[in-house]
Amino acid sequence: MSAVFTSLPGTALRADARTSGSEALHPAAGEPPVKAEVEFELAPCTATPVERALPWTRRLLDNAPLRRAAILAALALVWELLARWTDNDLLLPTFAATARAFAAGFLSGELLEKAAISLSLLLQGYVLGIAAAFALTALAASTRLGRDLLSTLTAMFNPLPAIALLPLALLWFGLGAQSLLFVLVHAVLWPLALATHAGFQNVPEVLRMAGRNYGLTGLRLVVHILIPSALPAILSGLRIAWAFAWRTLIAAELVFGATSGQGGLGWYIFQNRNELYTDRVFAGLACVIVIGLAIENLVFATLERITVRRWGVQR
Amino acid sequence: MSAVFTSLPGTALRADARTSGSEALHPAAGEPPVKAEVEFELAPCTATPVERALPWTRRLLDNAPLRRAAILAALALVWELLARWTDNDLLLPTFAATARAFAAGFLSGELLEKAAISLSLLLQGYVLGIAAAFALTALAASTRLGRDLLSTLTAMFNPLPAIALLPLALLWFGLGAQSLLFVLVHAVLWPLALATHAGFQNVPEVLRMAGRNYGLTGLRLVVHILIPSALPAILSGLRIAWAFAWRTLIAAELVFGATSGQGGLGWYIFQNRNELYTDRVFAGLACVIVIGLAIENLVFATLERITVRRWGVQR
Amino acid sequence: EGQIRIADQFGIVYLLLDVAKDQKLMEKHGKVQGLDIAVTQVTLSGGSAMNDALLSGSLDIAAAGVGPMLTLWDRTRGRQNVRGVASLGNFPYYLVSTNPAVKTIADFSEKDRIALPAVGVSVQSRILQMAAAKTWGDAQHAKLDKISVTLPHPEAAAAISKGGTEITAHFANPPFQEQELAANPAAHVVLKSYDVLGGPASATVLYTTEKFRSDNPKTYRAFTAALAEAAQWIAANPEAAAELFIRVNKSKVERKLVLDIVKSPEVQFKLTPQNTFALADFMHRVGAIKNKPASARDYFFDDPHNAGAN
Amino acid sequence: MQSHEPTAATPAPLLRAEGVSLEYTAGERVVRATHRVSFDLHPAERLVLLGPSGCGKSSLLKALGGFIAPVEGRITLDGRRITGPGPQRVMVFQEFDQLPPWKTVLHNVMFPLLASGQAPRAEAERRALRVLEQVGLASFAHAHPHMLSGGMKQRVAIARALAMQPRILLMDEPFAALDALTRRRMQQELLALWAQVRCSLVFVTHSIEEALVVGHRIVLLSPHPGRVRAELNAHAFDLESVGSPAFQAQAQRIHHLLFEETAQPEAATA
Amino acid sequence: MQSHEPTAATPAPLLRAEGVSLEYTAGERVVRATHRVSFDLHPAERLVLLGPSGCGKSSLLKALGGFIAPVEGRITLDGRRITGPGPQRVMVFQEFDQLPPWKTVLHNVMFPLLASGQAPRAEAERRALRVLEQVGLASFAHAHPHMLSGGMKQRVAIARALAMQPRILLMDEPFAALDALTRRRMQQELLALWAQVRCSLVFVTHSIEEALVVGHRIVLLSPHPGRVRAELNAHAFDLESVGSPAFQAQAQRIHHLLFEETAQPEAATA
Ligand SMILES: Nc1ncnc2c1ncn2[C@@H]1O[C@H](COP(=O)(O)OP(=O)(O)OP(=O)(O)O)[C@@H](O)[C@H]1O
Ligand SMILES: Nc1ncnc2c1ncn2[C@@H]1O[C@H](COP(=O)(O)OP(=O)(O)OP(=O)(O)O)[C@@H](O)[C@H]1O
Ligand SMILES: [Mg+2]
Ligand SMILES: [Mg+2]
Repeated sequence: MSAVFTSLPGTALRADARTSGSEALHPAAGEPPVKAEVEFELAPCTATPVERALPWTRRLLDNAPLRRAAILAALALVWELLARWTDNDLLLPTFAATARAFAAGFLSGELLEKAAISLSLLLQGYVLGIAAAFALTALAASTRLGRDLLSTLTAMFNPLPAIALLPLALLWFGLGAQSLLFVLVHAVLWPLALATHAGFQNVPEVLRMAGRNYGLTGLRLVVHILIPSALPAILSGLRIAWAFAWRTLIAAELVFGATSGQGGLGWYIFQNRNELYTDRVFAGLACVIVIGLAIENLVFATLERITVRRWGVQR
Repeated sequence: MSAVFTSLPGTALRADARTSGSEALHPAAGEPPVKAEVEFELAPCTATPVERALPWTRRLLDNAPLRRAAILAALALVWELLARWTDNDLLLPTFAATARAFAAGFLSGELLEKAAISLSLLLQGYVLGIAAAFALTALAASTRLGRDLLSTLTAMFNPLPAIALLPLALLWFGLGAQSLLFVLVHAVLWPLALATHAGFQNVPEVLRMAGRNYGLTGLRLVVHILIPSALPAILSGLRIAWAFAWRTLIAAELVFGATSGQGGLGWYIFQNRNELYTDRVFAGLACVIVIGLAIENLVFATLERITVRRWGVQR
Repeated sequence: EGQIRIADQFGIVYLLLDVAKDQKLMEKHGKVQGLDIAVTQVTLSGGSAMNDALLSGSLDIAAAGVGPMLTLWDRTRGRQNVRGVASLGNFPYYLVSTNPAVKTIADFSEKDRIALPAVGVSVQSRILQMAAAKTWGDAQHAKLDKISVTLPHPEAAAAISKGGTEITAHFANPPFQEQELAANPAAHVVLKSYDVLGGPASATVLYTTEKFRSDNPKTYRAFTAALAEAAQWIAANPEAAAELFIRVNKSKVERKLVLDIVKSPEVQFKLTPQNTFALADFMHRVGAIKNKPASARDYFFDDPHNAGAN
Repeated sequence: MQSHEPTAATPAPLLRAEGVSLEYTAGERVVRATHRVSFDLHPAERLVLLGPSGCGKSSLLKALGGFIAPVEGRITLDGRRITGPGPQRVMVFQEFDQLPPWKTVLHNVMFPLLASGQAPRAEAERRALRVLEQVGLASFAHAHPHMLSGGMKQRVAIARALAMQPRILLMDEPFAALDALTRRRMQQELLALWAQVRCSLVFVTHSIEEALVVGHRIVLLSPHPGRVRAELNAHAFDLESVGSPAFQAQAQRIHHLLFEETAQPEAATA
Repeated sequence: MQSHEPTAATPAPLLRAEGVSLEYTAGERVVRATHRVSFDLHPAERLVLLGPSGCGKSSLLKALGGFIAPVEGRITLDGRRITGPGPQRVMVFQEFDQLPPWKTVLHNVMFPLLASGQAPRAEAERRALRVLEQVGLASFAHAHPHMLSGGMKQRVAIARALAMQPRILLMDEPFAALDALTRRRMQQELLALWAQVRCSLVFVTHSIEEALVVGHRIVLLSPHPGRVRAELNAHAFDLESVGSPAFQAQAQRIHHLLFEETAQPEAATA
């Protein structure tokens, strides 16, 4: 604030230090025109938003579900053409054949049942994995030992394939759902912990300070400041973890097998693959895809809309 | 700036709108003490940083490699005890036995050779996957269709296990390294694209505007503004992708197998597992872990130190 | 005692177990011994998962190829002492090729690709090595490994049936080999496992730890008795057995294919292991197992039905 | 309506805002930032946007920069509608985080010169070092932005814009975070630069005095939503005339215009 | 050294900075922000830190807040060394991004009250709405921070701090982004609040006038690295005395103290 300049003699003195600048200040030839001064009496403003009529093409393009449907249709078409062109229905069935097998599996209830088994396992593993990831990252956020632990453990265990855990899982949990859960947690924990940790580290220092200022420490700081602020990173971690939980589940159901016909989608795929019903294999995979799309659009996109997008954190 | 208050009569008038505030301004009893005014003549400052002698315990704890080594030692100890306690060396060999097998494999050159084969494949797949991920996210960053494409494709393909791609890989790439690369790209592409996209969306709007202001658009904006700014998220994506590339490679070598004894670490593990040389299996896994730790500490941590940490983006 | 957890894998080779389980034969024979047996059946996807489960104590009876059983016997000797319980029957494995130039294994060229499950380790791979050893001598037993590729049966079967890939041969198992031969007119048999092993041979065997057998003698007896009854029943009722397989496994394979296999003269459902020693001897010769078995009775338990094991 | 000596033939304006309304849509809420704002910017003119907090000054500047599009009215540059940002209209933003944190101070200043292809590397570095000297940050040339104080960051942003020597310079409260002394030095530097390159300048400030010193002409905006309350001349004033009677009179006039406007709500809260 | 009428028995200070040096380590570089700064803050005293850009005002305030630890000297509160931040010392930061973007304006203001357990939800909401009214943002109570202008964000941060009614209020250039009018209103509100709760205040500003109006006592800092140049009294001045001869004299004195200090580098750049 240059308040004091007004009446300080020193100020005027200092100002001619830059005479070149001062000279140019006096309007002269070649200067911008000197216009009349105007004042407007302003009526109280009734600022109604302007109606904007968009052309229908634009409105069509603005419709996100429509655009996505178009993408899906295009993919289906490519698939169909590719399958027809390779003409090897044991390796790559057509889209139409897969759709038929999907419909049949759906109507007979078999696919639904298998999907339900897989989903229920998956959700359990996912939730457990999330809990473990948050425990680990919360620790890493508050102590240096936790940070070292996180970075060392993830670097060590994240690259390990599930089969590496098989002996341990069998020793501790035996055959069955618990071992599968163990493997699922392994799939969810590390990527989510990595993403969350990166998100935490990226929280603006001043937000962190504001939180600490109000007496938040440890877990409360994590819950009230770090998690909301790192939500975009966490969301991407959750998406990745979700996908990997699926991948792992499908693969692990083959290894751990099924107890008395209780197999899920992975088992369905495995069995049909062994019987060379490739269309059903693809129907099983399509089921995974459909669930993936549903979760993405119903859960993750919604979550994103009501949180980060609304907060203006993410565009 | 309240410069003009100084001489404006209106100002003084407005000020007594809050008489309660004004009254309290005059020092009175119970007021803070009125102290003497002081001025200091300041000698030119030769601000040498203060020497801070830290106690040796503190210095020891400040040594990151040491702390990590301690964690690793603790883990090894837990392993050894666990293995001795279960006493089932076909399922869980002791740390010592594994170390012996590792040393033997290392000295005979077998492990090194296998690791080299795996690493070379892995790196190729990783680089290809990164390129694909950046292409996809760059597209997503600049066009809405790209954004839809990214979110739809990742939601669809990310959950698919590698075996789902086996038939396609066989048809398109045949047996051998190319199919493995295809699967590796699948493992790297989606998580990296997701993480990078989340990072891009999180770039402060004003940085984006600054970039556009200087005429950066499309790819140049991505390279000069979005990528550096989203680097923490990208780094976490790279870490996750790296780990998943390993997992996938190991698993895929089992499924796709090896042509004419050219198998890598996955094959080494698979074969020894089939032959119940469990100590060698764990030596193979240990090799994965060692490579993981080396990459984490040599590549990723260094990358982090010379970029985001130095920039003060991440603590 | 009173509880048994059995693993099987996927396929018609495990028909004996399916029958025993479906007709509650184990429970029935348990009653005879005065025992209520609780049977748990788990389906796993491969030999090594099977071994891990058995060793971890999550499983009582495992079922896999002769090869994995021999390996496990070798490694656990003097410790858990895993040995064979019984055979699940004799099944032939065919090496099928679509390359008309290949009549015997000696005709394979550099351009051919033989698909196998687990090159160098699986039963099919061992048999191929034995055949190679017979053709070119023991030192050359791994000669064909160079053109072998590891590929799961379904994909290999798809490749042979429809062509379009580099794979020109597949050492399969039932029912894939039958499907391939039916689907592709160019597909023909190059080698049969029986020719290499010296006659009809046990393909898949059941095995367990010594501890289980000695701790649960009654359950063990009930189990083998149930298997024996199941074998008789299948021999007597092949049609019903085929139906049962389709029902129990919720299989969608054509009934005719199943029936053809069950009825095939090359397939026998019996408990007594047959022609396993040749393989064991070969594996010892090439160093895959360290202990040299004197006869098949070394790696099968001393049970009445194993008396004639060879 | 008051009016002073109108000039006869004014040359074509460089930049024209005609009835510009700006709106933000956030979920269901539509916030109108400015309402039908019109003004002209002539070549080499220094225009100041002055108004209370939240009246839409930053929004208007962003619209001139081409970052947001008006929902009503139009903004033209040389008669052509503005469709996006460009290096000829360089902007200094109000936010502290406008400096890419991964570049040192020096590279931050060089960056736009290189990115817009305006200067080769050596020349860019020379120019960057010179402007950094001008804003008093030469010794921090190799520091990263997170090592700077708020005011220092803003000075780097100013240096970056000055180094570009654009046709139109858009500055959003560039000196708000600076102390009296630094601020005056920056004003001097700005005016000196203007005297050299004679670019057009749109300058947002909330200081009446600064508006009079920096501007040729002042566009006075009403409180939220921003509308043009008055257009006043300030070409007669410079740093030397601060405190002169004419200066004081004009300052007072602006003050009254702002006061009048807000007397109602003020009374309500007081 | 000048000194005015010294007082005899001063009560024990609430907050004491004794020879505080602050440093930042960035890689190999060590930047010294302040050098052996000492001052006292008494209960109900309003202390102003005044100094040029980059002299370490923000750093000093953060040290008082307990966010950074001095490398030399010590800071004590009630005689006890400060080990970390606490809700009794509430800080208004200089940065615009100090508001959690996931909370509405209202919840932003309520948050510290709830987090520190100072008020139940209903009471917190009541208090929050009242201070929002005071800073003129009642109508934006349900907006998210990204929908606010820079000045509005700072006002929310101020409201948040005022609602807390802490023992010590630490404010870092809180009014820098505000226009003349809003700024004066905020000054009034601050002084009114002070009169009610009589908390201690440490106020960073770069405006000499504001320092005189707001402060009882002014700690004048030298340019980088910050050292105490002088401690001056301002308890005699308030909003009404702006422009009085005594006020002008003190302002001029401060101006000279700052000038003198920087005459050398200034001449070099000009
Ligand atoms: N991203 C946004 N989303 C919604 N509303 C916004 C956004 N940015 C600004 N606004 C609204 O637009 C109006 C004008 O904001 P703007 O930032 O242009 O004000 P300003 O004049 O620059 O104020 P200040 O002097 O405080 O910086 C404000 O009422 C604000 O609430
Ligand atoms: N995070 C940091 N890392 C390194 N140096 C820093 C950091 N923050 C501030 N500094 C340095 O410390 C000194 C004082 O900074 P500080 O922010 O305290 O200044 P200030 O008085 O608040 O300035 P302003 O009025 O511009 O906000 C500056 O020289 C700055 O370069
Ligand atoms: Mg603004
Ligand atoms: Mg500061």
